[in-house]
Amino acid sequence: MTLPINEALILSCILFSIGVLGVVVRRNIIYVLMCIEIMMNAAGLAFVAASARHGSLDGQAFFLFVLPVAAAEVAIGLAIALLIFQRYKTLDLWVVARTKEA
Amino acid sequence: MAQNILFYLAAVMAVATTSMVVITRNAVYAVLYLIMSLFAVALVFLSLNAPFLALVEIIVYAGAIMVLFLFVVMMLNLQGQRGDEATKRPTRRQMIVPGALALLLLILIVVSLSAGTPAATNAALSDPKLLGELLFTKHYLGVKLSGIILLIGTIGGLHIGRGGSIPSTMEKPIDDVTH
Amino acid sequence: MFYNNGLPALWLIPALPALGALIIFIFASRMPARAAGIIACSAISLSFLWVLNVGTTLVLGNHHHFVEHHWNWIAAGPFQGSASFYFDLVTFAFTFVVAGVGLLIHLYSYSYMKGDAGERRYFGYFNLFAAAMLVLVTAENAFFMFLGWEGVGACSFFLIGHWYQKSENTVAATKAFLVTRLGDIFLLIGLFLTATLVGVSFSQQSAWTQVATSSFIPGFGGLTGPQLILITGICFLLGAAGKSAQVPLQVWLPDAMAGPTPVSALIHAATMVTAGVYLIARFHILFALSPNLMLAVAIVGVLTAFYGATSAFVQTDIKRILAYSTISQIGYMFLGLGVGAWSLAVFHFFTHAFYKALLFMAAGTVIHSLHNEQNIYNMGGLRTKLKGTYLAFLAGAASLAGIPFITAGFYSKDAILWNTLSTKWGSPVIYGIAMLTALMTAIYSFRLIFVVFHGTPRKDIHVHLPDRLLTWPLYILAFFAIVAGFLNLPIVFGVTPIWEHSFARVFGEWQAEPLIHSHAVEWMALLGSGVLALGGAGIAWLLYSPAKAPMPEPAGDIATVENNTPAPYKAVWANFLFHGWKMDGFYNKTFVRGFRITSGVIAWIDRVFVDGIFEAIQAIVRGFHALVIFFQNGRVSRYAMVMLFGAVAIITILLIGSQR
Amino acid sequence: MTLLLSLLLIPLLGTALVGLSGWVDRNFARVATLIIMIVDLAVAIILMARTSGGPVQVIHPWIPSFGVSFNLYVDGLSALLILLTTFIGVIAVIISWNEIKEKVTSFHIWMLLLQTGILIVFMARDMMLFYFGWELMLVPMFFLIGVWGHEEKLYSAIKFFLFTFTGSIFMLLALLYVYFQHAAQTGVLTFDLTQLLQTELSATAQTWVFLGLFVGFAVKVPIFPLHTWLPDAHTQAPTAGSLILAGLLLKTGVYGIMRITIPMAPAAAVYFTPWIIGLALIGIFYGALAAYPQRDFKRLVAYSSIAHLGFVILGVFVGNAAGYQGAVLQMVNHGLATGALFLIGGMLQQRTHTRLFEMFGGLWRQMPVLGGFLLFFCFASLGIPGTGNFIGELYVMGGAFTYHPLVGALTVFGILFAAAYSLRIFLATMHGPETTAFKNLPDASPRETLALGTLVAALVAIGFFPNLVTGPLYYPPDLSVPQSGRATTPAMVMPVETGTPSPVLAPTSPPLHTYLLPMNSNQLSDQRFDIASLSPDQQEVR
Repeated sequence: MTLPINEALILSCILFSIGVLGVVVRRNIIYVLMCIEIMMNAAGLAFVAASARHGSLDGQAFFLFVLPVAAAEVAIGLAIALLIFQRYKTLDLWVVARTKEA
Repeated sequence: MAQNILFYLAAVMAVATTSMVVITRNAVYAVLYLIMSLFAVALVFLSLNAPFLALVEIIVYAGAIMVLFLFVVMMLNLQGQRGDEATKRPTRRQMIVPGALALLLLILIVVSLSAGTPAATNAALSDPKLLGELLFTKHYLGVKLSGIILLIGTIGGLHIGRGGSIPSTMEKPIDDVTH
Repeated sequence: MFYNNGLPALWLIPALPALGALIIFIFASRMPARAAGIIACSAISLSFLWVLNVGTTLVLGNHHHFVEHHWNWIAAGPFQGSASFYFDLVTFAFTFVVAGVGLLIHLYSYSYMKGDAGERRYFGYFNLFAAAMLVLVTAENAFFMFLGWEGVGACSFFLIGHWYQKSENTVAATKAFLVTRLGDIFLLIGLFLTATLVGVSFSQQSAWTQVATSSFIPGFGGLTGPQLILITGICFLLGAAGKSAQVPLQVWLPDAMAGPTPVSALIHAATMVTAGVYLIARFHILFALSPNLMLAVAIVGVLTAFYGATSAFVQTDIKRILAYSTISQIGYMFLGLGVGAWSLAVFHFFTHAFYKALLFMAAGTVIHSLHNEQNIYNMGGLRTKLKGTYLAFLAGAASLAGIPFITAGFYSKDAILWNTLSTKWGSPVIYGIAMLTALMTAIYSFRLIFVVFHGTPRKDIHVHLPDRLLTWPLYILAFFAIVAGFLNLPIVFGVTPIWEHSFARVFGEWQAEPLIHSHAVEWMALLGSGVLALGGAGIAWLLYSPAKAPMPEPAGDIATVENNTPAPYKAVWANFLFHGWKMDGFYNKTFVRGFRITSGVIAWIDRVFVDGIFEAIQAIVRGFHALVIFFQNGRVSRYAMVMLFGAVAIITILLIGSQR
Repeated sequence: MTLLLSLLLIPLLGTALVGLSGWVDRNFARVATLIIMIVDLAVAIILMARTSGGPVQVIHPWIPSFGVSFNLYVDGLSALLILLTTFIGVIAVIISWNEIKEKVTSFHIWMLLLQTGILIVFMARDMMLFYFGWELMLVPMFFLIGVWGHEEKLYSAIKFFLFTFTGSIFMLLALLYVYFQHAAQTGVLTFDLTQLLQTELSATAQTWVFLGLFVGFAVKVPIFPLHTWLPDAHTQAPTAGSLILAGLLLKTGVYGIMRITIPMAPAAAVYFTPWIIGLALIGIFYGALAAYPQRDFKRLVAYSSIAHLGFVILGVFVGNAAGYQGAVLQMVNHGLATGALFLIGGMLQQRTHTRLFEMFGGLWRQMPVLGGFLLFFCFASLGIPGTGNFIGELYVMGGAFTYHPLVGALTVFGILFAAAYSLRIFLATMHGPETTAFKNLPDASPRETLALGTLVAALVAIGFFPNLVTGPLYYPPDLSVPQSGRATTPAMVMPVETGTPSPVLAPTSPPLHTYLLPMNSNQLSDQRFDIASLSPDQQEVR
């Protein structure tokens, strides 16, 4: 039975592109973080697809490495988001960028 | 054959939910859509003969990370009030350039993949014992490193989240050097 | 220690005043002002005694010269210069004057400068000057002489600018130093050229005679032999003209009167200004090698003499009259050199030193007793009040004018005039101008006598009687001004001229051989110049006798003010002569202003253009900075976009790369 | 051999001592630095005596893989410049005794580091070590100007740093090119100058190497178009800073040209000589003319040092014994005379807090001793005989005349303009009606008189005994290159002018560049003239 490897890779690209789109377009920091999660997830998918293609488990092992990176990244990202919210009372990145430090 | 149907189903679901994440105005909806997208990806893992990873994804990704997201969203009560600039849906105009770039990226990757060699058939079943063995022999270093990354994540989160005020973002840049 | 193998050490002559100067400078603050004067006078007197000692050993022992080598000072490839001394008859004449007259002037200034604020500084530099001048005249080679040459220039700068509070003195001192320095530069170029031609050592004359006798003279650096000699000669002439205030470079001497009178007496009458004569006398072989060089020297000499006489004729400041007369008399010396009468030029220097120093010091006494009044038209009738000074002044002026048979001036000037007429290098035209100048010299010297001493005092200034130190040196010099002439009585008197005979050994076959031998013509010339002198005195009596001494009416228009000295005459020609043929103004307008403008422009160019290039580079870099900063505006999404763009670009490149 | 290392280690380790003593009490730092400097001076004097016997060399491997070795080589020229460095170092510390009030310890630490840097430059035989020393010099001087300078200190410090740094990049480029060329030809990776000099360089390669090195050093010298950093750096530097900047840093540029640029690319040097002589002449007149109208004391002196350095470069490139000795003499004299002028400028600024001439005037009555010193140094800087400058200029002029009479004549005219600005320095400050701005300024203190007195003594000593400086030099300088070394240099071997002058040397008007002829090293040693020739021996003119 042929696994839908190619299709999986294409799917991961699509998800990755949507993630990128989200990061670039959205102005709320939470959305940006989420989109980064999407990209991470797409990358993981690609890993698994690759391992399926080459028949070795390395790819899947790598997916397991992707997870902690994503987890750590979110942890810190959200912490920063909290602080930004605390300091600027808004999560809108454009507003934050414009208020130059006195 | 069954995998393919499952795969296509999951794929459509994944794409739909992720795009909804990007589009929705309400933060909570976005998180939920993201969770559904993770489920879809888990299904894809199943279709790729990696049941262990599918479960891991659901437990770790959906379970832990998304819960954290949900927690933060709830805390900051981003209910997507009307008129709040932060959650406003990006306008059409803003979408054009990034959209084009994302599309271009997609096409490029697809083009490069299609030139690839035909798929191998004998997909190895992702057996947790084999995987565990592999992890602690060949990728032992990787495991250690991800352990460290997690440690960094926790410390970082703690330190920053401690509420200590971030020093003003940037010290006044050295004034203009010339007279 | 002062005698090596029987001969007296030469280094002692300049060393004594140098030591005096050193002591004065080092212990200046810890010694009373008068002590400086005493140290200075004792140093110069010891030096004078030592000069006499060395001179007598030289003359009595019938040596040609002494050479004393000390250490190897300059060894710049072909240019050698060792610190060594040379003493022959010419040096004896010059050292005798420098040390002898110098001693008298030191004594004179001991009382003249009493109570002056910078007295220690004055005597220090006075001794240093004497040391430098003695080094100049006793150096064995030209580079060591150059040490004295520039030292003398520096000391004249210090001493002219002695009363430095007034800025005119500073301007005068700077002008003196820079103009003489310009002369020094030509001298240095000349030295480098001769160094490659015949070497610059005075004791090793072998190379000189070898070049002189050989038919072919080696060229150097693209110049043929005769061309090289001509250029070197011109350089030496300009160098000498700079230091001895001859026509092209004489503008500094009249302004140098800003210094104290003893300074003018020693430096600007007796010693420093005659350094040019010494230089040409030393390099006489070089000059004798090309006839048109000799002509050049003669022309410069006679022209300067004429220039000096005409300007002195109209001056109103007593010291400026003497300054212009010094220029004129040195012109005569150059004329003597130009016609090949080397020893007579030195003789004229010898006599001139006495009566010119006498005139300056007498003028100093007059000024001192009239409380620093220098305008002769404010004086008058001093004959009765300052009798002694009057008599000394009269002797000096008579000698300057050349009153026949009794004054030294007559013999030395007449000898030069006779040689101008009779030798192969001389020419009747030059002789004519020289005689005319002699007449004018007589006129202005006696004008000085009548206006200052005769008649009734124009202003009732209380005459403060000078003390003995201000008058005794005058009498000694007056004696010499009369007696010195007998050293060189003309042959027609039936007696051998001692000076010319003894100097024949030094200048040897390079003396000018006379063309006219008949004694009758010589007598005619002798009497002619005597008549001219007496005639001049008569004319002066007619013009300036006490009854008719006309007060120069102040000039109406201020137009003829030359570097802030208004011309006192109505007549335009008088003002023209008063300002020294307006050469000083001309130099100011062209060279001085030109220098200032160019330096201003260059400083501006440096600040704007040369620096501007690097400021421009800086501006470009800052431009890039502004460009880059545009992307750094803090909006995170903008960064993401740029990253995306980068990623896409890289992937496309990789793809295209892999396709090919 | 420990002599060389100790020369370097004393100031280097000294910084620790200074740091410590400074921590205890500010003034201890000053005293400690002074002691260190004096000890270093003593070592330099011993070294000077030692090198009269022949060059002293120490080699320790440093980075063997790249062929970089801690290779110190001191011959006559280096020993002389080292002596000058340590001598000026002592004076610099004495002078800044009460001028530097704040951050005293770090000031003295920077001074010691600067000394080490300069000493390394003068001793380094290994090009990488040379480059290390070259950059080490920059940092302390940057801080000396930047922190303790006057009004526009930051601008000048950065300008100084950038100028020299970009210059050193060209230098590094050229050095590396030769390094790799050498490695390609001989397969040996080394930065040792002696071996690098043996690389075969084609004509174009030599041209580029020469230009690279020359530009690198020309910025430092400074030569005409690249000089604009000098006036700013000098005016804004503290007295000790501008003393060392004028006294030593400019000399490292000339030393670099003498020791590295010309031996490395002799044919290119021959080709570019007319251009460089032109630049030098422009520098002389340009420096003098630009100096005259300046309104700032130290800025005027800074421009004047451009003119003096023009003489030095002229001496170096004129290509004969006289020019070379004149260049070295002028380097030493310029260090002493212009250094002293900067000292006096600093003293005046310390007393009156200004450097502008229009504020001064008639100060001689208030400060007779200082006035006397200023008078001496102004006359020294215009080259009055009896001071070393005259001898230096005379040698350079002699060399220029042998090169070509026209060039010689132009050089001689240069000193006329020198007289103009030198007199202006003295007259504007000391002569003229006394200014009402300052009343009874304190005259030179014993400390200042000591410093200036030693400089006067040194200048007069060189003025009357130039053999002190030209003694240890031998000519042509260290060209230990085998005869066949260069393909393109003229093969004629000319009788090299030795130190012993014959009474009258019929001018052989030697061809332009005996200087650049490769002489094998054994021929070098016999034509040296040692210091002993100083004693006045009557008979034969040595």
